[in-house]
Amino acid sequence: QGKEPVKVGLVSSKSGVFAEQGEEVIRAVKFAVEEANARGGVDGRKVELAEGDDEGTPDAGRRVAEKLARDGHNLLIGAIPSSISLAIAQNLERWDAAYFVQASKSDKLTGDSCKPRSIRTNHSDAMDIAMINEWAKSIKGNNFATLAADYVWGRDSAESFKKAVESQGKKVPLALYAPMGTKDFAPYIAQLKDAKVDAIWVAEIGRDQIAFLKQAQEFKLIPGTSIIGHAMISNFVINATGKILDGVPGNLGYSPELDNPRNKDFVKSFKARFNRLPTDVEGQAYNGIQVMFEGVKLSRSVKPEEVTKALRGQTLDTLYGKAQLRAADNQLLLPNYVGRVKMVDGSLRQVIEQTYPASIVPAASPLCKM
Amino acid sequence: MSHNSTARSGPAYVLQAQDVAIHYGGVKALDGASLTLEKGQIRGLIGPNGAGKSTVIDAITGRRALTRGQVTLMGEDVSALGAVERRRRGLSRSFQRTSIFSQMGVRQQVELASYKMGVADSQADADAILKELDLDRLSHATAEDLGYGEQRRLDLALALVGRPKVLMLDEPMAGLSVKESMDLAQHLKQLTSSWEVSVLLVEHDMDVVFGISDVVTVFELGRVIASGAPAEVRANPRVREAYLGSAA
Amino acid sequence: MNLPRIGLTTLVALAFGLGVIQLVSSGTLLSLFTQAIIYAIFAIGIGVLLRQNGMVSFGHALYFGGAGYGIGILLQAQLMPAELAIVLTLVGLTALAFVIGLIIVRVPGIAFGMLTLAIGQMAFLMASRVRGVTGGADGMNIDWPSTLFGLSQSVLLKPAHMFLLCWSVLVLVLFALALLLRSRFGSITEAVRDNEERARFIGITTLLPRASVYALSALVTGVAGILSSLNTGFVSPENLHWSLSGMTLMMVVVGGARALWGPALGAVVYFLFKDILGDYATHWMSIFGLALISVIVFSPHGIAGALQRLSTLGKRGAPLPAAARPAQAH
Amino acid sequence: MLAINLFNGLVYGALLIVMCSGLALIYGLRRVVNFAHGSLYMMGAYLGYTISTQSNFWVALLAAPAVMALVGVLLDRYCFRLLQDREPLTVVLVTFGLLLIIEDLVVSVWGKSNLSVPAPELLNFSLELFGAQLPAYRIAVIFVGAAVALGLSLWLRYSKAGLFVRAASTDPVTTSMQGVNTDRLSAAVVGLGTALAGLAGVVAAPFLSLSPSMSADVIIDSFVVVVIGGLGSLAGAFIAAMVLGMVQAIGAVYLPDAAVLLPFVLMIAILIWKPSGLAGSRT
Amino acid sequence: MTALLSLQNVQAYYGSAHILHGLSLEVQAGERVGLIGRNGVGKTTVVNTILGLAQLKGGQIELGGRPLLRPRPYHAAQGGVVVVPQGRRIVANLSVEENLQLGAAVGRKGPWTLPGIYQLFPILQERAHTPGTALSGGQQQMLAVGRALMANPSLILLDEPTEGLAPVIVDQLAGIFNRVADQGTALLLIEQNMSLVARVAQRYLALAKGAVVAQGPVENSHAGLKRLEEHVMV
Ligand SMILES: Nc1ncnc2c1ncn2[C@@H]1O[C@H](COP(=O)(O)OP(=O)(O)OP(=O)(O)O)[C@@H](O)[C@H]1O
Ligand SMILES: Nc1ncnc2c1ncn2[C@@H]1O[C@H](COP(=O)(O)OP(=O)(O)OP(=O)(O)O)[C@@H](O)[C@H]1O
Ligand SMILES: CC(C)C[C@H](N)C(=O)O
Ligand SMILES: [Mg+2]
Ligand SMILES: [Mg+2]
Repeated sequence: QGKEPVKVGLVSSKSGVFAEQGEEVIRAVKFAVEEANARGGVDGRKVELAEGDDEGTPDAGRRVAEKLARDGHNLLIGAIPSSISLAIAQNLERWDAAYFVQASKSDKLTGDSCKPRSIRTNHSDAMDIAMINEWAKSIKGNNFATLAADYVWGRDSAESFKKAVESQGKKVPLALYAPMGTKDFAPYIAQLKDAKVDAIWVAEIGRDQIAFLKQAQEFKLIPGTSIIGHAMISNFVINATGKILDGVPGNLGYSPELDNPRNKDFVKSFKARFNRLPTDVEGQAYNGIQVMFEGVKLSRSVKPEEVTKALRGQTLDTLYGKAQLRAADNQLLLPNYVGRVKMVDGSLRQVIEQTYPASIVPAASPLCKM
Repeated sequence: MSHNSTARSGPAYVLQAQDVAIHYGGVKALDGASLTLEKGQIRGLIGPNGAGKSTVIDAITGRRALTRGQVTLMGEDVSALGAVERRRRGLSRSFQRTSIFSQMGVRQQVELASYKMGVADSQADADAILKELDLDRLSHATAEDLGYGEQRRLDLALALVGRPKVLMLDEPMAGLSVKESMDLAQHLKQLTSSWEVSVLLVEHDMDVVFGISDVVTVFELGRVIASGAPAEVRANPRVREAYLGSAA
Repeated sequence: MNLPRIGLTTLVALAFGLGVIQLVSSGTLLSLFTQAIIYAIFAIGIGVLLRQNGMVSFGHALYFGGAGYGIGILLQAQLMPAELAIVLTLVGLTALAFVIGLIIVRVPGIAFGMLTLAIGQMAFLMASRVRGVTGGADGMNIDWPSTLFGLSQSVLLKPAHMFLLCWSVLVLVLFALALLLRSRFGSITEAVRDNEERARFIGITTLLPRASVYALSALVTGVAGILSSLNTGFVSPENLHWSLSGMTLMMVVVGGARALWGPALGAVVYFLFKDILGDYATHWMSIFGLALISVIVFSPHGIAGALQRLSTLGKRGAPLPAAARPAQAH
Repeated sequence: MLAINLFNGLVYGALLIVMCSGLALIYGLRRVVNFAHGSLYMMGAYLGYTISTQSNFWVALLAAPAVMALVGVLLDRYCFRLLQDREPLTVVLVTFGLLLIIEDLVVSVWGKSNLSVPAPELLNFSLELFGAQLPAYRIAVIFVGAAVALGLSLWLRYSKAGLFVRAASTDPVTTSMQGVNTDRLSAAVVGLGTALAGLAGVVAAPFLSLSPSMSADVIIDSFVVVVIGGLGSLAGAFIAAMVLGMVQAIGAVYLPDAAVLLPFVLMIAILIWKPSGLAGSRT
Repeated sequence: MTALLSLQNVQAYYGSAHILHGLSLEVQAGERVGLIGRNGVGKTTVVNTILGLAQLKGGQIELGGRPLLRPRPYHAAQGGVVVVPQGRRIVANLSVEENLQLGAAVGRKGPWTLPGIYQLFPILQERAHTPGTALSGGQQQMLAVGRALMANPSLILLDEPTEGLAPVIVDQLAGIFNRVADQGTALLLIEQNMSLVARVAQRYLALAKGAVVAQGPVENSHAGLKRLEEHVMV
């Protein structure tokens, strides 16, 4: 013993738009920390956890992250939206901290705003879109609308989708952005109905997507018009919306079905503890903190700078199998999955329909200069 | 003394209000009244409650916009000027309900008024005025801590700052004891001779009004119903009826 | 207070700041202090408006966040050195406030509060919706240059230095305000606040002083906004939101606006108690709400008012100095 | 599409009517701009949630406002009445303190996560009207708004208590001199106003989800409504609520960026032109 | 017999301003009392103290023998003592008829009903549905008196009811006051118009500096009037 502990700062949403996902992230990270401590710690070090509520806003997220980091819990993880991740990543040097992105997808994080001390362990928009480019060939219809949350990720997602389908000669005549925290989607639904498109690309967030789906059903927008979800067919949404999502396709950030020993272990111990399968959000968060632990082991240090440095360029054993952390932009190169919500064993859940290997991941953005 | 513009024949009026009227919607608070003040003159203004006495002061000093009419100060039409500008030109007033700066020091506010009136040595001027009104011992007190009579005198002090040419006093004796009223009356009389200030005195205390006024005007329902030397007005049956009631 | 005493107090206060960074080494504590001090300056801005104009603003975050966005946009454009950008932001903000002030200070009482609320919310909504330069709801990072006023960023951003900087600004703001409000301008605005009608009848035009106080209060709040954007390197629509104005206003009320330093005290008390209680009480909001109501009910002039009352009691042994209550004249 | 948007405007307007009539009533009698009104709305919604999960929505629709009425009466008795001689601004600040307390209370009891109340089974269908599919529940909301507006207007115009309320809103002292127990009247009116906030909360629950931010979402709009309508004027509030509902629903479609600003622009213009609001008589 | 209204050694304040200094007065059933005094001596404050609008900090107020410890404005009317306030205070957004109905708020039974009031003041019936404040000053005063009568009070406090009214109207009101009193309602008439006091009151109380300094019977004669005027003109 006697080694400096690993001090993790968990910044996530206990309130605000992302509270449901935040709860899952917190559960998964706590689970991982307890598990690690039970196994004698990481690199022989005890893991200490401190948490703060980011309230779903960049301002509060930045504030609690700073407090945690200054208190010494400077290995940060947990924020959900890209906006908070961006606000945190910006200040890592100032606070002497490192940050592990495990849910935010915006390309900015590994593009023009990339930082040596910020590492992404989940899929980026670029990775999702590369997959969707492939997959879009199989989507029926020629006319699409997009509805996205009006912030960095929603904009990124909708614009990328538009580019992807337009390059195949299809059209996106209507692009709507709803402010985060929108409760009443009725005006947007009216426009979507009016546009008479074949399918709607929905890049909504947290609570908002639940509200949207319910109201879309009330106004009979769905099931008449089909929906393609970006980061939508998530367990918490499926649970909250009942049958509405049955049959809806979308990308999948993680699935307990992934077939590799590391994941099997995780699913097993998670099931033993919670008596259910881990959700996609939980899987991503667990994966994120494992990467952090890996960095501690590799660097034999808890200094943020050293931990992140040691990880760059390494090939790691992850829930998705062996994966490389690309040194150019600190992006973990993962395979990607398209799935669909289906009835399995009497309950609705996501089922992987197609897996795309990590080889389709596009090259690192030239905008990233570290 | 009026160096420019509308020089008029007849006596050199310091102040002339012609056919001034103020209507509030349908209420004719002031309904076409004319008044003049000569240099050093005290004009008493009496009338029943609501006759428009305070309103005529408001009209002349620019506190309320005129519905019609004209106000001339030392030969110059000031009807279009704001209250601040009129005050700077020497048209000053006190208020029926004591109006002072309750959170400020006594001397501080008098000195400020003096400065604003462009008095060269505002410090000395403030001290002089405070002494004059016997408030000098209270220079450093906060106005809200003063007694009622002292507050009334402070109100008067603020009106006297800058040696105005015309002073309009709205019931300055209200709430003062008989002796205090008499002292104040003497004081006013003295001011008119030493400063040659002209005074419009609105007052319910008949003894005071008839005691010190050079001329007296009577209002009723926003109009002048009588005007003239005190004795004359006092004898006017219409006045007795309006002011004292039908039994008079 | 007379001039030498104000000067002396200022010097002592500045030295106190130096003392603090010698004694306190915890970065956490220092950054907590720094945050408290930034909000103290913000609160002083609101306090000045209340003290000199008797007006309550529910929208002062406009100038707090506005300063952040102003400096952020100027730095992004890279048209001028950061030092000039700071000055320009503050001047621009003050001018804007003056113009707004000319329009809104005519409106009395609660309606004024509602107006400030509406104007502030408009700014909030615009900043959230217009993505172009401001980054919309995501907020914007502020690219401070590597050196500022000849100091390198790494030196400036050390918690101790940041604290010292903010503390000194706070002291200087108070000093400047104390001087300004002792001057003729102070008397005039006080008179207008006390009795606007009477003020006109001693020759004071009342609109300009009121608008000036509004602009002054915006300037002070803007200074806090600049410091905040230096401290955090980030500004987002939340910095413009009415709830921030509201919370800061509450700090003002708790501290007491009669004394210039009252609001600052309120802010410091707010942050310290929040931090002390933070780990033990999840009910900070209720606690603060209750504290607020108690202060309003039992000590209308806030903590500062209560302290002042105590100290006069202590010094003179009587609630009212004898000199101020002489027997009725004659 | 216009039909749906007009419809949405009506729905939001109706909700605002219920909300703002309470705000206006309280302002009328107590001269208090109640910052806590949004929190009371939120509390009503959460109470409605609990009651409807325990029994059903219809019980919640009656019981939650009833509980809120009691809260209002207590609020008047132990807060507004004690502070009635203080400056109006002071009382406004106190209501801000109340806001903090109530929100914390709600979060402590119900947590921060998003709750939703399903629309009652009876209204869980859509109607085809004017060529659009309109959810029946939302249609019912419009009826609730209309019923509140009509009910309050008739009550104020034709009942004895209504006469006293109108009199006391204009001149509480004179009204009281005539023997009207204005203390009790105020308590009743604040109770009624609070109950209306609670009713708005319950009604909103099935179509706007419950979250701790729901109070902030609605209070500013409510202020805009009562200010535009003239503080304390019910008729003004009814009209302004409908105008705002329409502006928001239609603006969100045709002028998505400027629309959110329109109500504020309107409010600012009106306040500068007439500080007491459109129908306000007092300054 | 207990007095309808009795004030004993009352000390009253507005904030810290001490206005009534040990004032005592009593009004018995059916009495007509004049309360006179110069501007600002505290006549209205007597009314305000009974209504709880000025702070009662010493002494005692009784309504029909029942002590009024913490007076609120509605206590007096509920106890049968109704005020016709200085400045009339017609409620602006109510019609004439509604103003009258407001007067009946306490619901005391008695001779006065809406038709009765309309009979007394026909002009009010003519204008029943116009806003109360659209009436002329004299008509408003009639409305204020009518409103007070609607409560069927045992005592009416009239605070300068003829302030600002033309003499003809004053004469008319004097007649009405006498008729009302003849029907058994006691009056406390606060006035500066001594001729009215002389015509209506049976006895007077003169106020100065917040206390009763003189009292006596009223004679409706020239000499009696002179005596009354002395109390206010000095
Ligand atoms: N702001 C106003 N709005 C409507 N009417 C008003 C206003 N101010 C005054 N009045 C009315 O104008 C008339 C004249 O009032 P004014 O104050 O000038 O009378 P006054 O002669 O000074 O009486 P007093 O002796 O009571 O002071 C009164 O009928 C009054 O009610
Ligand atoms: N709300 C108040 N606050 C402080 N002082 C007041 C208040 N109202 C009246 N006063 C003061 O109390 C004293 C008595 O006033 P009150 O109104 O009782 O006189 P009054 O005899 O009715 O006079 P009037 O004949 O003018 O009606 C006056 O000096 C007055 O200035
Ligand atoms: C959970 C997600 C909807 C969050 C989103 N991936 C983001 O980057 O902001
Ligand atoms: Mg007057
Ligand atoms: Mg009176």
